[in-house]
Amino acid sequence: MSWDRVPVDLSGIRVLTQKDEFKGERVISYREAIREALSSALGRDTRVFIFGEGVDDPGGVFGTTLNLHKEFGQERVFDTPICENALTGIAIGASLAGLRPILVQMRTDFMLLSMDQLMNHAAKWKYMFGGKVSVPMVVRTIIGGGWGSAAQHSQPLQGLFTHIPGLKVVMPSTAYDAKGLLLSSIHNESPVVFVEHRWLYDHKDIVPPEPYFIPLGKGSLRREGKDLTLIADSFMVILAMAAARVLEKEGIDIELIDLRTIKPLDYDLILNSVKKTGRAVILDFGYKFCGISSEVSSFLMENAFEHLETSVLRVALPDVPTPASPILEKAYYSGEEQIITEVKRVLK
Amino acid sequence: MSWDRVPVDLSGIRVLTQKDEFKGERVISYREAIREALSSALGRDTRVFIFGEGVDDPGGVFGTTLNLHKEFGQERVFDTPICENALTGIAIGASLAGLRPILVQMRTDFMLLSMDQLMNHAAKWKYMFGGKVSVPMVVRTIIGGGWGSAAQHSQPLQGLFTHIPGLKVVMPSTAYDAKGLLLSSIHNESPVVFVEHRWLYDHKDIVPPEPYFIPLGKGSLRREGKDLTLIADSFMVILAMAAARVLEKEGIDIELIDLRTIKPLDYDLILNSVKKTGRAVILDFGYKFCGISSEVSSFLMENAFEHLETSVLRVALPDVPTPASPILEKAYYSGEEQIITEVKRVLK
Amino acid sequence: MKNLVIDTGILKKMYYYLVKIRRFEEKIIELYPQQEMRCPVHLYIGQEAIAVGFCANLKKEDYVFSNHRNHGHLIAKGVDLKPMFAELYGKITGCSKGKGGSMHMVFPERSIMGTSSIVGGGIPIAVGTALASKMNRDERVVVVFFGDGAVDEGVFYESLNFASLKKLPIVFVCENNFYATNSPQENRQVNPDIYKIADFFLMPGVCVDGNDVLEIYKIAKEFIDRAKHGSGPSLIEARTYRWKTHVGPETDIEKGFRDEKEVAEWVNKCPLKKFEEHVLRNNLLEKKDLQEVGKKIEKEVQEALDFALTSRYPEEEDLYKDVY
Amino acid sequence: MKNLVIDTGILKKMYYYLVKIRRFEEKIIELYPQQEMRCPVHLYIGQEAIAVGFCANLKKEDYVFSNHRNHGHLIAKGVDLKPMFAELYGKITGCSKGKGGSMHMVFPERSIMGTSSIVGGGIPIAVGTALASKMNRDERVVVVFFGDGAVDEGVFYESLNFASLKKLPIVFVCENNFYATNSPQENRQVNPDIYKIADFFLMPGVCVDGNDVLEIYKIAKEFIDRAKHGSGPSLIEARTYRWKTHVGPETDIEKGFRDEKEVAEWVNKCPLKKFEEHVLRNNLLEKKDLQEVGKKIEKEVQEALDFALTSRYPEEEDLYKDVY
Ligand SMILES: Cc1ncc(C[n+]2csc(CCOP(=O)(O)OP(=O)(O)O)c2C)c(N)n1
Ligand SMILES: Cc1ncc(C[n+]2csc(CCOP(=O)(O)OP(=O)(O)O)c2C)c(N)n1
Ligand SMILES: [Mg+2]
Ligand SMILES: [Mg+2]
Repeated sequence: MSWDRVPVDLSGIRVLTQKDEFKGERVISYREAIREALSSALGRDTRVFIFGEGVDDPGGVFGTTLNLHKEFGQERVFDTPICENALTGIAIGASLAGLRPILVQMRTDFMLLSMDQLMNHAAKWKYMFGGKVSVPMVVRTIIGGGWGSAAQHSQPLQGLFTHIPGLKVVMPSTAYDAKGLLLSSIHNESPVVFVEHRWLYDHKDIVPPEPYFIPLGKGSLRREGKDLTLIADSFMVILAMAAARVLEKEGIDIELIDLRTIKPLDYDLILNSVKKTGRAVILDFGYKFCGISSEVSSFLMENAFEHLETSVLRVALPDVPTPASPILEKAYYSGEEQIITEVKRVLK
Repeated sequence: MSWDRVPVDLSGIRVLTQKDEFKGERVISYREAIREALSSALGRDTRVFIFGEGVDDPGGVFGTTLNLHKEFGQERVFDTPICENALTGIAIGASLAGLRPILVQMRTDFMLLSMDQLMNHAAKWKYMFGGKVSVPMVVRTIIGGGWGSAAQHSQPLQGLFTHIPGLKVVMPSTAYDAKGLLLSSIHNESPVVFVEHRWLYDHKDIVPPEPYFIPLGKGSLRREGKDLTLIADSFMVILAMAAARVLEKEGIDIELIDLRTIKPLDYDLILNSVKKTGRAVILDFGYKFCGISSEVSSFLMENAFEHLETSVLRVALPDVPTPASPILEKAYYSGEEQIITEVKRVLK
Repeated sequence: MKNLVIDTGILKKMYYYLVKIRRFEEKIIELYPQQEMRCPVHLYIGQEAIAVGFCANLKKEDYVFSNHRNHGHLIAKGVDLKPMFAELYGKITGCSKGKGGSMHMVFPERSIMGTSSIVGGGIPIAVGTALASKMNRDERVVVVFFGDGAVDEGVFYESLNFASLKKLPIVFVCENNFYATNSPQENRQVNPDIYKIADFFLMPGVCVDGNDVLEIYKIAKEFIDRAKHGSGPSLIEARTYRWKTHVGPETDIEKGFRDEKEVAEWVNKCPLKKFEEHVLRNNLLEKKDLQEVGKKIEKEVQEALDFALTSRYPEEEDLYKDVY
Repeated sequence: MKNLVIDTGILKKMYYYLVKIRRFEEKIIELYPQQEMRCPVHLYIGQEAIAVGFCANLKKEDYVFSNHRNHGHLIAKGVDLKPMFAELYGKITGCSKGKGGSMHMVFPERSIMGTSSIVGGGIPIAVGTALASKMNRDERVVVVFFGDGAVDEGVFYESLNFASLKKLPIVFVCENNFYATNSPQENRQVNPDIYKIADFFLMPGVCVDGNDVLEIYKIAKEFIDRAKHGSGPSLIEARTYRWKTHVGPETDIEKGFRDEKEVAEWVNKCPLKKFEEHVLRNNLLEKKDLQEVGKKIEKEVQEALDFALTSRYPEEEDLYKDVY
C-alpha cells in the first residue's frame, strides 16, 4: 500500500498528494481513526478494555473514546479515580490475568505520577521473570500544549519512556498510522506507550474501515529526496513535510523519514537514507537534552560517520519548561521556519 | 589546587598518583567525605536538615549519615515514612519556606515514585513563577547494583533527571569531589539531584577537613593526553583511569574528562579536549538509549564534527533491565576491557 | 464556637472578598471570548465562601496553597487583582511574569508560594512549609485547599500521615464540589464522606456547608488556632458546587454535561446571596455597606484590567530565563 | 467462625507448609555464607503462619501477590522448592531463569504472576488481577501480602479505594512486623492500628495474631469466601515479627539493631511451636505425624538443593532475551 509513502499533506485540510491513487477512499480524522481502532479492538477481542479518567465523559477524550461505553458497556469502557500509579498497576495486573487493558492518560504530564508502575514494573516484568509472564498493555497518552497550557500541562515525555528498557514507544503522525499502530500496539505482547499529539486530532487521511496492522519498530519513508534526510516523529513530520515543500521550491530535495515508533527505532531505514543523502536533521517534538534527537544523532555518529558530509543537527523543544504567555509559547515551539534554517545550515 | 587534575588511582586502595605533592594530607573515603559535607553543612547553616527513610538508623545510609542525628538532633536528621512522592513535595515546601532540605533516597529506583514532585514541581517551580520563588533542595540518591540487586534495585536514572529542564544533576567520582560538590549543591538555589555510586564508597582520596566548594557545571580534566578523549561520569571515571593506564603501556595517550556535573554539562571542557584529540569515547554509568552518552555524542556531532577524525563511540549500560544471576550481572556491567576495546575501535 | 460573634469589620472584609472574587471572575467570563486571555481558566464562582471564610483567619505570613482553581484563594488571601489579571493576559507584570498563566500564580508578599495544576500536587508542598514553620517555631500556619479529586491520589494520604505524625500546623481543606472535571464523585470514591478519613490519621475531621461563609469562618478559626497552638493538623471537607464548566467561562448546561436542575439548585444556594440575606436580616450590615463594597470593587477590577491591558508582554529572550 | 473445626487433612497440610518454609530458609541461613547465593535474601522466619493460614484456603487458580519477603508466600501457595533454590543460585532452572533472584520469583502454574521488591508495588497489580477475575467472572480470588511499610505509600490507599469501589474479589493482608528495614512503625505511621483504615474504604478490617495459624486460617476462610461470593475486598492486619535482620541471614541482635529482649519475646511466640503445642494438647495430630512431616521436608529440601547446585547458569547471551 502506498500510504507508507506520502500520505501527508498540509494544504488546508489534509488532502493526499497522490490524489488519484486514493480516489473514492474514505477520509477520516486522526481522532476518528483512533476511535475506530479502539472500537475495532473492543469488537473483535473481548479481552480488550479501556479505562482512565474521563473516558466515558461527554468529551470522550477529545472524541477518541466518544460513546464507546454505550456501545460496549460500562464494564469495558469506564471512568476511574485520579490515581495514575494505581491505575497503571491495575493495567499490569489485568494483563497478567489475560486481559488487554488500554489505559488513557489525558496529558502525558500526569504520567509522572505513574513512573513507578510503568518503569519499575511494566517495563521490567517480563525480563525479571525470565519471560515466563508478559504484560500486554497500552497506555495512550497525549502530548502537545498551546493556549497557555504551561509547564505542567504540555510536556512531551517520550524521551523518558524510551530511556527505560522494556517499553515500546509509538508516535503516530497520521490518521492512517494512528489506527494501524494502535491496533498493533493492542495486539502486542509488550507494554506500549502510545503517544498521540493534540494538534493532529483534526488532521485527516485516508483510513480503510477494516482493521489493519502497522508493524511496531518500522519507520516510513514519507518523501524521497537526495539532498538531506529529515528524521521526524509525531507532529514534527507535518512540519517537516511543509518545510520540504518550501525547500523544494529552492531546489533542495528533502528525504523525509517518519519514525512512527521511537523505541525500538528503525535503524535500517535511518541508516540507508543517511548513507544516500550524507546529511540529516533530526526533528523531535520533545525535550532536546537526552532526548530522541540525541539518540538518533549519536546512532548516526556511531554508524554513519564516514557517510556524513557534515554535522547532523537537531530541532527539538528548548531545554526550559513550557511558558504560558502567548509570546513565549510561540517562541517555545519550533515551526517549519526553524527546520528550514537548520536544513540550510547543514547544506551550507 | 591539583586535585582537579589527577586524584584518581586504582592501585589497591586508592593512593594518589602525585604522592609527594600531597604528603601529610588527610585521606578519607567517599562515604566519609559525604558525611563530612553533611556535618559541615548542618553545623554551619541552621537551615539545613536531612531526612529520608533510614537516615538515623544504625547503618546510616552506608555510613554517610552515621550518628548525625545524635550530633545535630532528631529534629534536623530524621527518619521518615516510605512515601517518596510526599517526601519530595515536603522538601519543596520546606525550601520555599527558607530551609535547605536534603532528602535521601537509598536507591535511585525508588525515586520513580517521586517523579511527579521532582519533575512536575521541583524542576518547574522557579520557572513557572517567573523566578519569584526558588527551590533550593538536594536529593541524594545512590546508584550501582551488584550482588543480584536485580531490575528494581540497580537502576541508574540520571538520564531521566537530565531530560527535564530545571534540575541540576551531579555525579561525583572521588571523595574530594563528593564533599566539594555536595556542599555546592546544598548552597545552590536550584533543585539538585546528587547521584552517588555505591561502588565508590570505599574509595579514598585526599580531602581537606575545611569546607570547600566545587562549582556545579564544571568538569575536571583528570588526565592529559593527545590521542583520544574519554568523557566519563561517576564510577566510569575509575574504569577510564584504569583503562588509560593499560593503554599507556601500549603507547596510547588518553585524555580523561570527568564530567562531575552532567546537567548542566561543561561544554567548553569537552569541546576543547576533543578539538585537540579529534577522537572520543563517552562512558556513562547509565542506560544508553537517550542517555548522557547520547547527549554528549550528539553535542559533539553538532559542534565538533570538523575536528573529529572518526566516530565518537559510547560505552554505557545495555538496553535491558538488570538481571540477578551473577553470570548475567557480570555481562551486564562494562569493565575497563570494554573501554579498551572501544578505544581501539576508534583508533583503528 | 457556634455562638461566636463575628465583628462588623470582619463581616465587611469577608463580603468585600466574596464580591471581589465574583466580580473578578465575571470579568473573565465577559472578556474571555475575545481570546486575549490565552490560558485555561478554572472558575471558582459558587465556591467563594470557602476561600473567604478561611483566609479571613489568616495573617499575611500564613501560607496558603491551592490548585488549578486558584483565583479565589489568592484574592481572599489579599493578592492584588493587577498582577492576577496581567498574568491571565500573559504580561510581564503578571504575578508569575506571564510564565504561569491562570493555574500557576505566586505572590510571596502574601505567602502564596505558588500553585500547582497537578491534582494533589500542592498538598505535600504545603506540608513541607508546615514542617518549616514547626522547625522555625514561627507560628506560620498553613492552609491548603484542594478538590475532591485530590482525594483520589495517594499523595493525599501520605501527606495526612506525615502531617499528623509530626503534628504540623496545617489545615487541609477539601472543597468537595462533587466532580473532578466531568467525573462525579461516585465514579471515583467508594466513601462519599471525605472528612472521615481524618479519623484514621488521628486528626479532627469535620464537614461543613461550603456555601456558608460564617459557618466556615468559625470552623476555620477553631482549626487554625488549634494548628497555631501546636495541636497539629485537621481536615475540613467543605461541600459546595462549581457553577461553571470545569475549565473555561461556559456552563455545563449548554454543553449538556450536567443536569440543569442540579446546577439551578446550587446556584440558588449562592454564597453571596446567603451572606447578604443573613447580614441584612440580622441587621449586621446595612444595604448601603454592601453597595459601597460593590462600587469599590468595580473600580478595582477596572483598574486592574487597564493595568493588565496596558502592560507589555515578556520579551522572547525571557523564554530562557528563570530556569535555574 | 471461631468454632470452625479444621479437619485433620488441612491441619497436616498447614503443618507441612509451616515446616517447609522454616527449613527452606534455615538452609539458606546455613549456606548463604558460602556466597554462592548471590542475591539479597529477606527471610520470612517467624511470620510463616500468615502465608500458610491464607494459602490453605486458596485454589491453584487463585492469585497470590507478595513482596521482597516472598519465600513463605510462594511455598505456602505450593511452589516447588527446586525452581526456588535454583533462582537463589542464579541458575537457568530458576523459576525466573535466574533473572529475578530471591525478590523476584514467578510461578504461573500456581498463579504466582511475579513479585515486586518495590514497597507497595505489588498491591495495585494484585488489584488488577482481581479486576480481571471480576470481568472474567471466573471466581479467582486474589490475596496480596505486603508489609507495614507499604502502608506508608500512597498507592496502598489508591488500591483500597479502587478495589472497594469496584467490589473486587481481593483480600489485602498486611503483615505488620512493626519494622520497615530498621524504621519502627512509630517513626512512620501516626496510627498503629493499620486495619482501621478499612473503615474509611467501606470494607471489613480486622486485626489478627499473625503467629496463630489456626486463627488466621479461620479469618482467611471467612474473607476469601466473602470475596469469592462477590461481596468485595477486606483488609486483614496480621501482627507478627521478623526474627532475622531485614536482609540477609543474620539477626539484628549481633548488629545491635534491635533489642534482644524484644526479639526473644517474639521468638518465644514461634508460630510452629504454637501450632505443635496446640495440636498435641488437643489430640488433633500425633507426634508421629509431625515427625513424618519433618522427614519428608528434609528430603525435599536436600533434593531441591541438589537440583539447584547441579543446574547450569544462564548463558551470557541470555542477557539480551526476554526484554520484550
Ligand atoms: C495528576 C493529575 N491528573 C489529572 C489531571 C487533570 N485534571 C485537572 S483538574 C482535574 C479535576 C480535579 O478535580 P477536583 O480536585 O475535584 O477539583 P475541581 O476541579 O473540582 O475544583 C483533573 C482530573 C491533573 N491536572 N493532574
Ligand atoms: C518504594 C520503595 N522504597 C524503599 C524501598 C527499600 N525497602 C526495601 S524493603 C523496605 C522495608 C519494607 O518494610 P515492610 O513493608 O514493613 O516489609 P518487611 O520488610 O518488614 O517485611 C524498604 C524501605 C523499596 N524497596 N521500595
Ligand atoms: Mg471537584
Ligand atoms: Mg515490616
